[in-house]
Amino acid sequence: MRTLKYWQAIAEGLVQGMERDPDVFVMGIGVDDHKGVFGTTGEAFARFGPARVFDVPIAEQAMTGLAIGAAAMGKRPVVVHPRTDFLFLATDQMINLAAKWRYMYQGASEVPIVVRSIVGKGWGQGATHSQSLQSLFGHFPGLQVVMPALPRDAKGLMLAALQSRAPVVILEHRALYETEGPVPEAPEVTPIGTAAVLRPGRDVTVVAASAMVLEALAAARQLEPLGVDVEVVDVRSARPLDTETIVASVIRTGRLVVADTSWPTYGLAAEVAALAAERAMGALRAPVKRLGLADCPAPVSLPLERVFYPDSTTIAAECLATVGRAAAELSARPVEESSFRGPY
Amino acid sequence: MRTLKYWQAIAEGLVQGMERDPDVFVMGIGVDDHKGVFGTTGEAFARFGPARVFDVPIAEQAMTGLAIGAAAMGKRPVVVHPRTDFLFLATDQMINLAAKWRYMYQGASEVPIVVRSIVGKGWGQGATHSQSLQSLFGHFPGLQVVMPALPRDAKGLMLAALQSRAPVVILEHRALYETEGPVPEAPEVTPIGTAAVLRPGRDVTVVAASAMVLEALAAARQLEPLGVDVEVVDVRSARPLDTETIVASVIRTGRLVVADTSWPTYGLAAEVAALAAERAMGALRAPVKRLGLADCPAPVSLPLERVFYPDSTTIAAECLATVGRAAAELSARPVEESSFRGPY
Amino acid sequence: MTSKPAPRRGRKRLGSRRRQPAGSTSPKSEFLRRLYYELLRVRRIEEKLALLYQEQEMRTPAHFSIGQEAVAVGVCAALTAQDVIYSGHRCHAHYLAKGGNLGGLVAELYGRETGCARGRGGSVHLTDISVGMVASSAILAQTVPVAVGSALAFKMDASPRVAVTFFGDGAVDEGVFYESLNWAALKRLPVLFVCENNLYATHAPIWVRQPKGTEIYRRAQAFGVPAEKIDGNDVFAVYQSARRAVERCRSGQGPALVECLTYRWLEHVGPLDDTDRGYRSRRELDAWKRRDPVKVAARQLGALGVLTPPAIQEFEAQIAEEIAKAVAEGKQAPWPDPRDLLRHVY
Amino acid sequence: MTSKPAPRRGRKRLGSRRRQPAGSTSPKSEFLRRLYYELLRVRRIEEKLALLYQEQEMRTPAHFSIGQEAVAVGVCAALTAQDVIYSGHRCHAHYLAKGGNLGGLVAELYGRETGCARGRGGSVHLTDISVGMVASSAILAQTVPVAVGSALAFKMDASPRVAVTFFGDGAVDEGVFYESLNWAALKRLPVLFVCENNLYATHAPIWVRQPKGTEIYRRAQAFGVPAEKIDGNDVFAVYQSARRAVERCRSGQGPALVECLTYRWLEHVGPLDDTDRGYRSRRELDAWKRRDPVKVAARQLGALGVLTPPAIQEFEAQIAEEIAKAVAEGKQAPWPDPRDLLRHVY
Ligand SMILES: Cc1ncc(C[n+]2csc(CCOP(=O)(O)OP(=O)(O)O)c2C)c(N)n1
Ligand SMILES: Cc1ncc(C[n+]2csc(CCOP(=O)(O)OP(=O)(O)O)c2C)c(N)n1
Ligand SMILES: [Mg+2]
Ligand SMILES: [Mg+2]
Repeated sequence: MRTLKYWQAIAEGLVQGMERDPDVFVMGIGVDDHKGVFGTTGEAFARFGPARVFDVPIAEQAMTGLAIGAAAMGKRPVVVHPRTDFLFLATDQMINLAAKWRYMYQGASEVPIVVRSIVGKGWGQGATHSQSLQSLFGHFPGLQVVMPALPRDAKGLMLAALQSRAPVVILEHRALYETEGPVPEAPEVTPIGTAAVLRPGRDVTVVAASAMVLEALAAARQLEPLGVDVEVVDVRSARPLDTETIVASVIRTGRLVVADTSWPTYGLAAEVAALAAERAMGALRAPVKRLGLADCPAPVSLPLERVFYPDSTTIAAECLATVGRAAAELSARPVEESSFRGPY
Repeated sequence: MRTLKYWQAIAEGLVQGMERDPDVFVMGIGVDDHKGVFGTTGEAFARFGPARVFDVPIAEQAMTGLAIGAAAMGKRPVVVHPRTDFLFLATDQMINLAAKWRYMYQGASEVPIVVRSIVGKGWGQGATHSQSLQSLFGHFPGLQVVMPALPRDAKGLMLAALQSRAPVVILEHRALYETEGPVPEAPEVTPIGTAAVLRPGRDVTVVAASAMVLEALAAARQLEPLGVDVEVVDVRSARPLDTETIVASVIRTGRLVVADTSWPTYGLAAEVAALAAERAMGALRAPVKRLGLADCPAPVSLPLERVFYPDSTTIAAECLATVGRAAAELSARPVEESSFRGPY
Repeated sequence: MTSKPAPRRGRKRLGSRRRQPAGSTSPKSEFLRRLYYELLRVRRIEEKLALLYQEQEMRTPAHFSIGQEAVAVGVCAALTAQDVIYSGHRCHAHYLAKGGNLGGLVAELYGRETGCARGRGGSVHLTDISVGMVASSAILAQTVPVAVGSALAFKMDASPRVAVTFFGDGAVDEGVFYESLNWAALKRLPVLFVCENNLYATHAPIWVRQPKGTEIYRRAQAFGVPAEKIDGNDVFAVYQSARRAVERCRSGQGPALVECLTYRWLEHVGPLDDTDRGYRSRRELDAWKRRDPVKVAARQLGALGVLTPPAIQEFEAQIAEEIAKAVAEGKQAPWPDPRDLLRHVY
Repeated sequence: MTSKPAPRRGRKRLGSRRRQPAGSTSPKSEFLRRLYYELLRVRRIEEKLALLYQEQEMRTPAHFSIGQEAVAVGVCAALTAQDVIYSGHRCHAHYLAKGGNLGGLVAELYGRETGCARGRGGSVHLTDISVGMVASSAILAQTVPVAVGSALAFKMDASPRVAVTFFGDGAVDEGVFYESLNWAALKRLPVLFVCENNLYATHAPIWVRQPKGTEIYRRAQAFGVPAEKIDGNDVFAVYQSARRAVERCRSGQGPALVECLTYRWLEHVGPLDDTDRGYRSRRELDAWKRRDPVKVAARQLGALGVLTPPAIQEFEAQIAEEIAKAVAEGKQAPWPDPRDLLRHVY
């Protein structure tokens, strides 16, 4: 299969979704400019023009309301936010209206909007350009929340979102944009609400989301030579969460580490740990461990960013701990010098 | 000790806090009208007048920003929302600014605002007048979130909030407003971040929040004749959560039921269950159970409201299950006819 | 699958539910009588609902529009069944004036499965897609941008449909209102903003919330939205203004705003008088009652020779019958089945 | 305990960091020279930072103000050290013009412990409480209501202090801006809204976001906020307008807005030219460069006989020295200790 970068997969999914359904349109800051939201909307703009891909006033709340009102008339609006943090301005429309619409009006109409947003990380993104809101949106019945980690799911979940009856939040991760992977050319949907076991393993389950999936896979590789066999589960959807797949894996391995892109407290890591406590308790052979952001807002300075974000080594250390071994056995992974050039 | 109603305790805490600190002022919809936010601001208005208790334009986002800007200049604003659901409009200011302020500017200044809001329940409050946002606000470092259940803590936590250096969210519960309990006359603080074991018990721990605390106590009474001894822990603060008290209780009883006023998924119930999975796993003798709202927006119609909200009987049934007994042993608690008259 | 609202075409016109009693019979006078009929009908329904509300069997906070009906009726008379409307918490009159099913409203207030939102939405979440009443909601100003979005869809489809948003002077305090004005004007969208300025939000008079000397309609003008302020208690004035605005919208000239000055007779939420609570005076209410939109319309039409006392009596009888039936049915209607609690969540 | 900002009283006036070179010596001309000095200083600092930024050692998205400095300098010259300012993402110039510590800015960009936010905030979260630069933030329009809140505190304390909020034409799209105008006018608060209209938000020209024919300052007027639009590249015009507005504020007459027309020379974020990207033209930039605020000011003062080429040269030398020192120190400054990661969370 040919490979695509994550951003290319998003772009392709969007274009195929727009081909399929003439009611899809895209609006957001800079969707039609030369950068095209880091490359993800440029092709759609080139193909479908300003009637279906257009720039907007910077008014996140109204934009979301507009999307809802257009959706109620049969459109399928895709709203794009260059940073997930801006969504706080849209939470009333998303949670108090879109999420509840079908229920409050009991199916009289539906508002299948798609809200795309990008989670920032590193290079001094700082406290308000780096947040990932899966647990916030996941808490409310009526929304679907997806978090693609691999390029194929970036495309597949985009296509799924464009066909869902529910309002869907897509949380993309900026740190994944340049990662590559196989992506089918056909418009293959990744079903919303399904997790994926990306690597089977016997000893410990790592349930991970978004960018942490790649860290989990790296951790699994780090642990291979030490004889610890890690199963990596990519949640893919934060709501609905694929509880069957997660619980089955935990029951198989008897050990659970959860690695999320947000804070553990009241986070996705808490939800997954709670699932284990409810439904896999008898099988657990070690305490569950949650990993996520350090318990502070995101700092800017590099040495602080380095300790703020968990990585594969942190995950590997916790996996070792669940089998009663010491993190000291791990050789430190060299800090990778990224080719990234600012200002982001 | 004399007894007060919950709303009276709030009113008294507010007045004593305002006496103590001339920088405290109160703003919000209707804080100065004849209803005085269900009685909680009337006395403060009578005592301190319109200079310190005043009505506002209906603009939740700006109001929160104003509070922050006044706090940065040394004031202690108390912002009041008649329903917690309106806070979605203020999440950007609360989470992207107030919560992060001290950290982002590294202590150069602080913005100790107090955000009071009331959680609605029943009598057809419906989907957007009934939400409780503890897990949403609890997820973000930099905020404190309290949820008084008893009148004494309604006062004590109000006083604590007015002395905290952090921005504090107080989630009051409308269904508790007419409940009564002993309240000290002195301005005694309930320390933020401390849970309370309201009833010691041997067999099962019920960790409950806000209105569910009263249901948990009722469940404990229902189970007494059946020989099941329930320990009831009132979380009181959702952030910081008193993990020591919670974990110690779970380790003591070996069983855990969590009862929250919001949805279990990504909720406070998840966080508490996760704590048990991380720190009390070895002691657990039964799967953890989470209780909260049914997984849909709040309906209006009475027969639906009745099944939407868990109550003491639901809690009691789950407690029985943790000790391997059947809910059938419970005699149904009669539906209490409330003396409440609409429209709320 | 999205349900595209496909409003019933050719639904009966305003007031045509029954044959009209005689009087002048030109199409114009027929139309004027229908306006009056509709106005009277909304008034009588709300009065009845307010009465029944006191039995404490409608467990849903209800905001009555008594005194303000001319806005809903006048504006909706300027719309076709294909046009859509949105409203806020005070939405019964808008729902009814757009042709929303009465039985569906009554049953909704009683929390029944036959309610327009099947007892899930309550008084503040009315919908009747078949007549273009898309949604009302309980969060202030929330449906304002939503109406703009529907207008965006109409414009994208080159459809002649128009979207209307009804909101109060309190919603004007919210920032999203201005975001919406800006957007509508920028994209020249066929949306009509109808501000029902009843001088109060809850118990706060407008001067506690908006600077003295400023005008809501002038704010709209600053965004390039043509706007005027009119007597909201004169159903014919409302109709005329709305008609001009809707024509503008339909002909692709973009949005408009109509600020309708009016007054709420009952308490903010609930069925009672509240002039003894201190925030407004009996005097003020009485002055406004002298400008009762129903009586004003009757006087105007009487003077034109278009409406006679017997005609009014016949209207009253028809309306009373319709209401009695809807109430009887609503009270008897089945409750939602608790097993359906989770229906219509994704 | 809250830290009440207690701005250093009697801090040195603008440009007085060094003895000024001769020329006309009246207080007025002295003041005018100081304005020029400040303008030149902000320009040279930003130029140097933009150059250094290309070394990829400042890991923080930075929005340079080159071309727009006259707004910051002109407004801050009308303020006292007790007055406070707030800004958004494009905040270096505001921080500097208000007297913010240069070393603190440079070190912040380098992510060092000696930065004004100790490396936790970065380019978009500047603060120097000692001079009344309270906060800048990266969310559009976020600090607009915050400034209004500080003004509310001043009014409650009957203090003569004034709060200023700097924001762009893009922030004007956000609803909270109007909520803030409404509030400020309603309560007659001593707050000055300064809109730096540089005709673009990111890559979107203003006409893509705001209806043609509308004016930002007129929107403010519709809320009862006195407002005017001025040449934002003329530091003296800005100063005059700001001074009048600040006097209004200080004398209890309420808020004002100044819309300053100006232009950004560099890309939206980052240190480079971007006229080859298609969203704006080299021609347009060149036209604006002919109205370079620094050169305009030099010409004006030269014509008045207040500023001589040798004086400018001496200014340049002083500034270069100050910058060199700050940069050297910033690059050498200690990094935050990772063990302090959780400091200053509650
Ligand atoms: C966002 C939000 N804030 C506050 C409220 C509480 N609230 C309900 S109705 C109302 C007053 C509305 O006033 P107005 O818009 O003038 O409508 P009216 O009731 O006068 O018809 C308020 C403040 C709300 N529903 N939503
Ligand atoms: C709420 C929010 N939405 C979007 C953004 C992304 N963003 C950052 S700067 C900018 C443009 C700002 O334009 P303007 O206010 O005119 O300031 P300028 O950059 O021109 O100085 C945008 C859209 C943001 N930071 N915050
Ligand atoms: Mg009103
Ligand atoms: Mg700009």
